Amino acid sequence: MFTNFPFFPQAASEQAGQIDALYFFLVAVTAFFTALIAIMVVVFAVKFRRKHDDEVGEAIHGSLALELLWTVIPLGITMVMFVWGAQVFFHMTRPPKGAMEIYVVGKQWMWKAQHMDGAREINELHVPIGRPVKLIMGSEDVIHSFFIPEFRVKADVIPGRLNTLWFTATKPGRYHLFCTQYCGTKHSAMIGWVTAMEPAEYEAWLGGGGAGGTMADAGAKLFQDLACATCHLDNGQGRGPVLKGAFGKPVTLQTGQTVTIDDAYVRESILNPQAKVVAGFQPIMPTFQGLVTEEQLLQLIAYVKSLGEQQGATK
Amino acid sequence: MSDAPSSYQPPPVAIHPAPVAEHAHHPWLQHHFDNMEQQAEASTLGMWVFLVTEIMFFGGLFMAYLVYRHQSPSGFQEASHHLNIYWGAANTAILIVSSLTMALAVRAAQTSQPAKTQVGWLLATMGFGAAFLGIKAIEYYDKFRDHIVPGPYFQWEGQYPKPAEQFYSLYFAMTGLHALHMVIGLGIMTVIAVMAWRKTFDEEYYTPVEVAGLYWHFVDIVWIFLFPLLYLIGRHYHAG
Amino acid sequence: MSGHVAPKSMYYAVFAALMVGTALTVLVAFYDLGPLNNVLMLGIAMTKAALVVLFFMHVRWSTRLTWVVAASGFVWLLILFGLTMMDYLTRGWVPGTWR
Amino acid sequence: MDTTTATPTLNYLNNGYGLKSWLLTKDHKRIALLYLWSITAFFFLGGFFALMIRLELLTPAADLVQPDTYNKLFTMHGVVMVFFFLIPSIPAVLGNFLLPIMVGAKDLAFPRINLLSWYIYVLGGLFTVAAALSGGVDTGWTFYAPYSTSASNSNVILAGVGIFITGFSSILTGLNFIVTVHRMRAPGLTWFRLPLFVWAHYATSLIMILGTPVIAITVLLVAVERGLHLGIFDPALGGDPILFQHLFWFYSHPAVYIMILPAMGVVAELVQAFSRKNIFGYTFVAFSSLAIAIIGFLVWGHHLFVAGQSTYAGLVFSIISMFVAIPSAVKVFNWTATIYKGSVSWDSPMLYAFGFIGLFTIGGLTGLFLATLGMDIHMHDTYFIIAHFHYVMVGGAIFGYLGGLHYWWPKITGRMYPEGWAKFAALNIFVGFNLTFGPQFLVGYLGMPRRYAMYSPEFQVWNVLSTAGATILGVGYLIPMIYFTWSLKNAPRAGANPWGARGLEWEIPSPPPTENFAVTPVVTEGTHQYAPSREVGIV
Repeated sequence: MFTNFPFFPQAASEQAGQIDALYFFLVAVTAFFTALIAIMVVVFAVKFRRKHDDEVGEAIHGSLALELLWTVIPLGITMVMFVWGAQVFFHMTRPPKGAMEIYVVGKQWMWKAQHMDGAREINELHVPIGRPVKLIMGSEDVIHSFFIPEFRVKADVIPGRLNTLWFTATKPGRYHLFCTQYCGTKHSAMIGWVTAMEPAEYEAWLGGGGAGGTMADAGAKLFQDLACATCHLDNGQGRGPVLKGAFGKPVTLQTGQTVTIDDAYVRESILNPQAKVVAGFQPIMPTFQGLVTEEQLLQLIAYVKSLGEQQGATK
Repeated sequence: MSDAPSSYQPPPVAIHPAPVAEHAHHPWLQHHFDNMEQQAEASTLGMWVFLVTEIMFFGGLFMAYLVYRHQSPSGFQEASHHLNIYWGAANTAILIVSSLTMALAVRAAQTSQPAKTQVGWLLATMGFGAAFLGIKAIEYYDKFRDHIVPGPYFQWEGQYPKPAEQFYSLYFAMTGLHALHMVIGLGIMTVIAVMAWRKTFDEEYYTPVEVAGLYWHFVDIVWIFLFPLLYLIGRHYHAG
Repeated sequence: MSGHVAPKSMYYAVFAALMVGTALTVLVAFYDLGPLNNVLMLGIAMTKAALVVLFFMHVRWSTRLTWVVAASGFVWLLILFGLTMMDYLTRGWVPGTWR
Repeated sequence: MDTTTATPTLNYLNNGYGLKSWLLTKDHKRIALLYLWSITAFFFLGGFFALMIRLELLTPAADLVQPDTYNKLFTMHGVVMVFFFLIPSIPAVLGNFLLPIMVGAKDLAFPRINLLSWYIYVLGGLFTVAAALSGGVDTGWTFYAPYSTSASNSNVILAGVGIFITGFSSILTGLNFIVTVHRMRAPGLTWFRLPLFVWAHYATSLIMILGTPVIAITVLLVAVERGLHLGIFDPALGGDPILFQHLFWFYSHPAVYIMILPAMGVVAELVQAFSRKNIFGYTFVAFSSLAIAIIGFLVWGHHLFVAGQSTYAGLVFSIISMFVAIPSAVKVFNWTATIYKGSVSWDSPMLYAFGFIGLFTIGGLTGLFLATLGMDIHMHDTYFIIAHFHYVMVGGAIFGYLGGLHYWWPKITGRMYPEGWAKFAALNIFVGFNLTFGPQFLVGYLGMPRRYAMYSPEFQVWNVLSTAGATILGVGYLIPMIYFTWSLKNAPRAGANPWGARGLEWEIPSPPPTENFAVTPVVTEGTHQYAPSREVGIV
């Protein structure tokens, strides 16, 4: 029955090594201090055990030197933990430029993934090894959390906003995908598999998927169907800002602030158009809250993003 | 097992004087206090500590207000426009007057003035408190009439229906909690007024009036912040 | 027992100050002073609260312990506001991270 | 067994009989016993839920109970254990009984409010039990929005109101303690002569009064949002679920210090009494309690590292979380140093203290894993965190509670208890506890998420070990229950000071008279000074 006694998850991503190194350091510190305290307690308790009933202990009131010692040493060690942990955290929360993007939607109780070229999967995620992959994630209902133990990555998937997570898989194989934020009855069934493949295999797999065009194509169709195109004209004469070439660039708002047009900004502008209106335009765009699903939102974002890239290429 | 695990008996850490005959106590001194001063100090400190918990209790709502005001400033501005500044200002003034009469009620007890004077100030305080609640009721009625009570029947004509609904969620939560405190305050004042009528309070013993006063002033302070936050911020955009 | 008995005139003076503050804060609301509006409104509210606490609630004549207790409420409120807003106000400070 | 048959003197137990004399009592000692009975009932209720959880997790499939039932089991386990056992346990039972005696007072400052707090606790408990009986709650004890506000179709409102109500019981207890310590200390009892138990309870009370109101308003908002569809936390209504997490953890992180600080106070008493030696570094231990209480309010954001909090806020919360480890480390080292050159007895309360020191060290250090930013990404919401907080909450808080209950049992009841059985139970609980929660560290790092009714087969071996441990632990809890009950009538009577300990509570009869002290004592010394003082040190 119990053929395996696993102590340690596989390390199948570039990040896993960093996390494991930090883990071993923390385990070493824990083991050292636990052993130190346990040995002291046992040795003192045995050596100074009560010999006769009237015996009392010595009156020792303390030592400032010792107090400073066991204040400063733990402080130093915890600061090492903090700095090291912060370094790893920075590395893990900032996706490298040019990472391959995949959109993920969590809903009770499944994971839906959509690749840029249009391939869709449910409770499965195929990724190439050796290449940074950035997941842009949204939720349709409650908070979920996307966790791949073998990659040591995790991020909450929160309704009403987009979160990102990135990794570079290093070893081909099939790995667990878990939801770790409690999300209702079938929380423990909101699981799946991540398949890491050689890049060539991945390309072949993509070729086999993706009927119905790329994500941007789907977004372009929505863009027409929802009549976005009547205001967002390419010639600058429309009632809405020109979207061509806009993505990824800073823009000045009515309030005088400057924001960069990214996934989160596009999403917010579709659902809550009045929140950040571009300078020189009227706040007349209607909200699309409730009219588009989280998945369609992501397709629209992918389309707007593709418009930005078009322009960038011709520059 | 032995009768007791240890026969060793260390010396005591305190001197335990033998009981002596009871001498006369103030009738309102509780048995576990040494004297009236200790009792009064304990009661006022207790009320202050309680007021700290009240600050944190309202604090959760103020926190929510702060976050959502930060997230949709224009929406909150638009929503606040529906509130009537004059009702709000009148209520602020009424509460300040009630705080004054409360302070004078405490002073009347402190200086052993006749029960009639004490009760008079207390009744005045209660009257102004009731007036505040009356105006609040009129304001609430207006909201019901205009369908700006959050929920399925909420209607908003302006640009920002969502933030407006949120504003009114917070408006009702904050002013509702405040009004509940006023109602409780009126209950406390009734008890205090009856005690005062029975000539309970004089310069020797006036802790209950003082403690009730602390509570009343605190409720006043909450309104001092609620008024500008809900009614005033951002009004000039439309008031001109 | 004996607490501090303040003269009636003081209570009336504090009351007058509170009323003036209320009038002022309403008045200010009708003029566009930019960010100064909010500063003034909160400043007036805090001044009024301080007057009530110090005089009506007798903290002016109370023990240091009462001062500490009264202050602790506001300090903890600031902890709650400060650290929570620290999150909201710094979203997206580190490029490429969550907003 | 009963050696003394002389008529007992008048004490708080025989001063009035009948239900009314208990239900309307204003005596802090009787109220402590009312709390003892009610929290024991809730402890075994929560324990039953725990046992069901462990039995279900024996196999990877959801075969004993359906996932839906499982979700309700862990929610009720968390709610009952946190709000109805751990938070009131030591303060409301041992603190209520001992704090007035330790400061030389006849009662707490507000006896009626003290009784009221028990009734409020019971009322909140009834709401929660009603929620459980009428179908249960399935949100997890954390009540995260928007699941709690819109998605769940269980009795969230009922349970939320129960927690809201119980919060006030905790606030009133804290208020009473603070005023009592400030205003009711006996003459000569300066702050630096106070027992460390009192310091710990004072620090705990600060958290109770400053934090509890925030959770009260937060769960109330959840209930209101559910009932009236106000848009406070649900993004579909324009709310912000992260705000819920900020408000929730503003209380609920400090709340773990409500649970552990009193246990630290108990352990300080145990270590001194059973080493017959004053604490090493009194001022450091005393102030470390305050430091934990205050710094504890600045660290809540470490629960939000993967929740979309800003990176900058993550950094700040991480470094402050590191700081809270320092006063905890100071305490552990000082307790250990106290045993050095003591006269150490191995009586059962001391066994719990030994266990506490070791297990709290593990629990505290594994907390640092979770405060370390990069590490938490992998650990968050896995079984590692379950193991961590059970090491602190069971290995810490419950060990402290049981140690304290044994130590003061003779004072509370006037009877001893069978020491052999007590030693056996302590060992049993220690072994069962480590077997239950030790494997969870490993399965957590392997990646098993928390709150899973079904799990991958490769995690099974650790779960089987854990369930085996839980069975041993469950038996371990029953043994003291049995011999304590037995001792009430059958065990030998205890003298005023059966342990030979120094402290005000050991200078009055066991059980104490209703008013504790006939005349207010005049304190001349700090606690637990056994040998004549001499200055020693490495300095």
